[in-house]
Amino acid sequence: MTAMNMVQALNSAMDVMLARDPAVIVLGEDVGYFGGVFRVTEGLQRKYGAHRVIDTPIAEGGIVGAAIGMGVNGLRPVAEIQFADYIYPAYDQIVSELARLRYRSAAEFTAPLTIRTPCGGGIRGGQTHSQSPEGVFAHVSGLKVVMPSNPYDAKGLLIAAIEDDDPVIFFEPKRIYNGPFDGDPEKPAESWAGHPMGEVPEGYYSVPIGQAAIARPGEAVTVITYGTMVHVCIAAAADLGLDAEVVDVRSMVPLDLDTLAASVEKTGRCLVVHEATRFGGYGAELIASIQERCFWCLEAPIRRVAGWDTPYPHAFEWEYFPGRARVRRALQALMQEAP
Amino acid sequence: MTAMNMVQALNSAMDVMLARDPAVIVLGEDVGYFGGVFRVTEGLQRKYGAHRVIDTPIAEGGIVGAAIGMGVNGLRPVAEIQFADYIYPAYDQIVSELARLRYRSAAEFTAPLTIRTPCGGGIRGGQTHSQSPEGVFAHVSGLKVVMPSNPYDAKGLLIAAIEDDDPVIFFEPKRIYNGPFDGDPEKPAESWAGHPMGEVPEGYYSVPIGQAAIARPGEAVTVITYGTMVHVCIAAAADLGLDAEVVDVRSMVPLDLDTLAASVEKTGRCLVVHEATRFGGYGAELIASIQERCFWCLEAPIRRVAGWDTPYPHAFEWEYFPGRARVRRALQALMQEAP
Amino acid sequence: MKSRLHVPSVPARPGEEPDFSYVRLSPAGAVPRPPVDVAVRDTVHLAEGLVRVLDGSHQAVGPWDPRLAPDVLRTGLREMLLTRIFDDRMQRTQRQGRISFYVRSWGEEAVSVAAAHALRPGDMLFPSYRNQGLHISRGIPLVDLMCQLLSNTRDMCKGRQLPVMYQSVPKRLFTISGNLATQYPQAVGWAMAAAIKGEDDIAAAWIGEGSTAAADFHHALLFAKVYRAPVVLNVVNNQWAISTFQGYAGGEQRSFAASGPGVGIAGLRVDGNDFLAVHAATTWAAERARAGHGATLIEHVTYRAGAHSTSDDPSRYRPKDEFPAWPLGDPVERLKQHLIGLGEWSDPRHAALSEELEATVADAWKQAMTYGTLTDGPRLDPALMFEDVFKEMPPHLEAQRAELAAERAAGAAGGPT
Amino acid sequence: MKSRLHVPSVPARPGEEPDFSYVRLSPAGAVPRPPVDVAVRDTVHLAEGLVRVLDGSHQAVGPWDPRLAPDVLRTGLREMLLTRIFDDRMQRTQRQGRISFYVRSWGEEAVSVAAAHALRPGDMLFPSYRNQGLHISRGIPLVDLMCQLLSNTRDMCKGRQLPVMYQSVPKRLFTISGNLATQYPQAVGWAMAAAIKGEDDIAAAWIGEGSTAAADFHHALLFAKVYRAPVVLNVVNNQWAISTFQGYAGGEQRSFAASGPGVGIAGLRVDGNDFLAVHAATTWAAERARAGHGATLIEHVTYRAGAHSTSDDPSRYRPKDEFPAWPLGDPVERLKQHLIGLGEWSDPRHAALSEELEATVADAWKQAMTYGTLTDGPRLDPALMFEDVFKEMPPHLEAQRAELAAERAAGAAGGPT
Ligand SMILES: Cc1ncc(C[n+]2csc(CCOP(=O)(O)OP(=O)(O)O)c2C)c(N)n1
Ligand SMILES: Cc1ncc(C[n+]2csc(CCOP(=O)(O)OP(=O)(O)O)c2C)c(N)n1
Ligand SMILES: [Mg+2]
Ligand SMILES: [Mg+2]
Repeated sequence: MTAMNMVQALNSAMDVMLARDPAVIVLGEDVGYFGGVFRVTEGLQRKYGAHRVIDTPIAEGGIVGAAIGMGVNGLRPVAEIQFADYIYPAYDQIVSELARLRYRSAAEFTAPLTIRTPCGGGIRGGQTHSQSPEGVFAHVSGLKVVMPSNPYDAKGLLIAAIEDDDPVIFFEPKRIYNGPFDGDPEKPAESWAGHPMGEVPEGYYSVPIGQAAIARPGEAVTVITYGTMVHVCIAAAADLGLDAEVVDVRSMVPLDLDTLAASVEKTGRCLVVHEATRFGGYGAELIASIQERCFWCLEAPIRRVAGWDTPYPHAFEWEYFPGRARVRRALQALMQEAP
Repeated sequence: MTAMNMVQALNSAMDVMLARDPAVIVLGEDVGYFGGVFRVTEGLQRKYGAHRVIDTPIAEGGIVGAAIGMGVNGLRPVAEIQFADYIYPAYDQIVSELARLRYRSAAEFTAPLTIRTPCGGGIRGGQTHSQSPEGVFAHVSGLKVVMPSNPYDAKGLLIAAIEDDDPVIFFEPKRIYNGPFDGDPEKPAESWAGHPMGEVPEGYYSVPIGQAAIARPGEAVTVITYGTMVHVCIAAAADLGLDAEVVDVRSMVPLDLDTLAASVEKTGRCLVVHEATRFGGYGAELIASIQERCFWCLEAPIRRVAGWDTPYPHAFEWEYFPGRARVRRALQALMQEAP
Repeated sequence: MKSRLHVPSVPARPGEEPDFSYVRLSPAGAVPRPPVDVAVRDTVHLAEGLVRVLDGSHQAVGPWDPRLAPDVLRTGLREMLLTRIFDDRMQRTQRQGRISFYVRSWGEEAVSVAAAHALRPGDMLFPSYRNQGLHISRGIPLVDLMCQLLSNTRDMCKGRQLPVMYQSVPKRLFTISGNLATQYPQAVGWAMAAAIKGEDDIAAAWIGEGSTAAADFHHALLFAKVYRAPVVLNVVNNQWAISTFQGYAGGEQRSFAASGPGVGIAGLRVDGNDFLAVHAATTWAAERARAGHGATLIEHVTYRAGAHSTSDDPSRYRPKDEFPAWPLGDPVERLKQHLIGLGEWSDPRHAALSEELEATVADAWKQAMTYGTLTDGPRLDPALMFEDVFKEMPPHLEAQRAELAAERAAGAAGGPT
Repeated sequence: MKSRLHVPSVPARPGEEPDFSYVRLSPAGAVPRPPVDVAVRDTVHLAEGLVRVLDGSHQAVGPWDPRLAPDVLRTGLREMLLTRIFDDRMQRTQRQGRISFYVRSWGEEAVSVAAAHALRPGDMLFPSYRNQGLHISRGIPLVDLMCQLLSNTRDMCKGRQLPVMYQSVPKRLFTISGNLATQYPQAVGWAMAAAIKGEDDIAAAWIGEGSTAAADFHHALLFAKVYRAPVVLNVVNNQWAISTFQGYAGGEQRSFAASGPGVGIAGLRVDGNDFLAVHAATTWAAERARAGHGATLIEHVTYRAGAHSTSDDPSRYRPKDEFPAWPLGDPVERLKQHLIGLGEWSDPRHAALSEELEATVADAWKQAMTYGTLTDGPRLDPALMFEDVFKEMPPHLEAQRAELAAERAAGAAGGPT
């Protein structure tokens, strides 16, 4: 076990898999010689060569299109999209091809791709470096969608994604690359060292896709969230001294509804929290599924805290970001709610 | 008033607007000389010239990209995407540019585009001619999203969309282009003639975007739906002799939550129905919003009937399609539901 | 206010005389054949010229003559003819309502069949929906193709795809997509993988000239250029994309092959109705790719003799009977006459062959029908609908499968589900 | 198992000697200047050559010499220098933490400033983030640019955009996008609209060579070709895209301008550090467009002298101090020497100008700061965040705006919201 931040953990996952499986390759913009704009692929090209860690043209659609072909020809490509905000040029290849290849071909052709992409705000990145587009992938049948909230899960889930024979969209909440973030931008940056989930085995292990995690057990209310917001929600509950159960979705598709429902059935109250814009977001599915399943246990409507329904506004980042105070207010309101 | 089917009504809307406003132009694949693969633009090029009704290359991203530039330069383009299944190559231009142009430029640059596209299944079109991707647009801040369920609304909403200074994604449920469809593929095709909403004024009128319609008033249960499914739901309720209120969403963004909530507050029960795949679909937002607003009035969980979470399977169309029997079963279950 | 927007001209519309004067031709044998390691910029004129082997009297001339043995030519003729007969039969079948949709390759048979012969069995093919000749040449049984068209119990796609979207893993024919051009960068990626693994197989892909407008065309050419991928990229310029003339895809006073040198890969413009020219060009491009000199963009100049698909009626947008006026003729007829000129074929043998192939197709059809049609059983189990979305079925799909099963069990009594 | 995947070579990495031998040069004056209605295919050699006017001794030679009046040259020099000084100052400001992000155009000033002078005020410009010279030449007040960088109360984008994403409706400078290349087809569409309306204004767009890989580049060229759109399409080949060498964008043994003729529009490859050459090429392309002969793709060969942005450290991927070895020199220095050679300028005048411009920039900065910074007030009202998503605010956004207001009212007491 070593202390790793999320960047190191992700790097280690690719390192382990490049070493274990000659079919694994890495490709993307600036990922090779330079090691990626967030340094996630640092050192990999030096170690595995320019034919396995490949710098690409700035063509996200081309990257995914070519990677699908590589996958069909027996490789296991790990493609990086430099920012999730730039994944849309690849949307057609992902939705029309990658997601449906196995299905349309009756499982005769498949492409086991992992598409890694940093997402989320809180880094002063403005509207084109802050988006959380998981919702527009989670709706597409045939894609697995994952977002870790800590280094241990990041490495374990990335290894699982690379080994998975289905395509996985792997979102990396970049705000917590270097340390957990409790929602207070004024506080000095924390590091992963010392955090229990910052202890990461150096070798191979995996965290199964399709399982949620209880990030903080509790009895009073269920908070369902993922990525950066896991930490913000834990902090908000602590602020209130509230015995909240914070559930880290981790795997958006397939969704571990059993774990979520069990928690809500226990607490009777539920708050859904994500950075992505609220309207039509992934949180809506969480709410829809849970109210369908747990309706008779609910003591109050399920509430949402999410990004406002606007593009990500550079100058108003901390009024936009669903921070600790907003989660606190929502939790307080939810706890008081009664007919 | 004339009897028009939906194709004629849409054609008439463009005809009216091309005549009224020299800034209006129409562009898309096969829309010009040929009049569109569904004949929706028939005759318009002959009438308004090849510089206003423009055949384009097969590049959906290019069509939208160029249309945005035209919009910035004072035109009001109406772009056709031949099938909604082929809109994804334009997703980046729509999401990253069209939806955010007004916002990022502090309203100094805008592009009043209407993007028309036939959607939905039931025509033996297989996975690439049957999709309902409204959910991945409704989640994007800055887009209006509309789907009519009859010729009258189709023309009125299309005129409103063309006049709207915001971008509108205009989905056309092609299964009901020529007549309403009650979900029974074995029945002889019906025509719009005789249907009250098949009576369409020949001249200018508009149906405001942002308002739902009560397609069938009732007291027992609220069915919220749109497009083709409006007719299927009405038929299913009739089958059961159930006094359902069928609400036609019409405008997915902005959503007329007041009308929806008023109905659910009245009936206490709610079924959400759409053709699109269920997981993470637009129906999830409907459910999330309504349970947030109407929780204390609900006598049962809100249920969904939707497309299965698979790509659209050619050979199993009628097992896939959320038909009348499926809606009936869901309504029956919902009416019986009690703690 | 007068528009100065240029809109590409269309040579002839319904009621007008066919006019193919826009097609830039060069005589058979006129274009030189450089070595396969020629510099890209020295292919600019090849991309503008027209590689042709068969001359006006159906003789093979010039440096591109592939000098194929008569047996090979006869096999090619047989497969082109079989493709055509198969196409005709399936078209009629659709008209009779037995299948929901069909796309013919009438007039474009050489593009597929000659290429299939010029490539190796290990080479991976990424066809469009108008390349049935590839499937036929690679020996996919007609019954298998028909079962796909019928979405029946032996449908290779398990009912998931529209008719014509064939595939074969053993014969290395990639699953066809209903989305245009998407397979193009995939072919390049496949070829890159072959290079990464140090394998000798190359990839080849086909799209229509209309589809070259798609972003994926650009991505494919670029990636092929940057990584010198071993791939043959074919553009089938059959002049039309549904109702849209090739000028709207950028073909006005320009060849599609020119995009090759424009991006930095070799370009060849080829008489697509000349079996020998297509064979020779493909062979050249495949050798170039296999030797590590990178990709070639081949434009096959041909003509879509029929409708776009069974949903289309071309008399709405182009003159009837353009095909007889098409300056590059009919690929089947031209190869037949060439063989006759060589003394290797005859009209009676041709007639006998046609008859034999008609019978073959008819027999196959009878057999295919026994495995079911969309309307008459036996049918595939609808529960198959939920499989292969993922390798293992996640809980929400299991639940949906159960729901459908319950619905169907109950529905036995009631109306349609 | 040995990889045969070709990967483009990079001439020099950190610790190695700069090596620009890959840059294909031609002497000033060597490339002919055809009439603006030249056929596209006759621009193939222009797309491969290098249009240059200033020779080794800074004299203007050859057919492309635009013969500009000394006043115009002095204005150009002034604006290039102002751009550079502005850039330097903003870069330092970012280092001091006053602005969050900055992008310099160091070494590429001629590409923007010369083009701005060759176009008319009514022409619509679609810049990338590295074209501040366009804004400066079009006379956007420095204070306005700085207020945008500061996201302060006078930010033209109302705080919605990252620094550098300027815009101006009156000066016809399109809002810059953080998404690469998206503005390229928009510029073409803008130009198509001008043609549809019968107006004489043309459009011009800029992107980096790295961004030519994007689908939108292809769409733009294609639409420009098909409709003969009056647009000038500029590719700024500054050799690098963040850490990625231009070979990875397809620049290996190939010019980016070649994509023009490849698709069917004119192509020009130009010395981007030669003010006169950029001016002449832009003038030629603008005349061609305005006369209805369609678009031109101009590749400006230049060098990104600085880091990609303030988030980047180029010493990780290329040799330090490559710029002095760059064969096309420094655009400011070259124009300065040219003017001195003409007897129209001098070192002392240049020094005085520098000083004046430094003062101008410093004054503007002081003024801009009075309108607030991201950290110090005054600030824009956060409620602005909810405006302009739509023209009229729909109910769900009104509700969210109210929620934020309540939160902020309550939060006055508590911690961060
Ligand atoms: C992305 C996409 N856009 C539009 C279509 C609809 N469509 C199907 S075939 C076709 C024409 C294709 O023409 P071309 O590429 O020339 O091929 P051809 O049919 O002539 O063989 C169109 C527009 C599609 N299938 N995919
Ligand atoms: C679609 C998209 N992909 C990736 C990025 C991230 N990115 C920003 S600038 C840049 C490099 C652009 O290089 P180039 O086009 O050569 O322009 P230059 O910076 O050299 O002026 C990249 C990859 C982006 N902004 N948009
Ligand atoms: Mg075609
Ligand atoms: Mg660059």
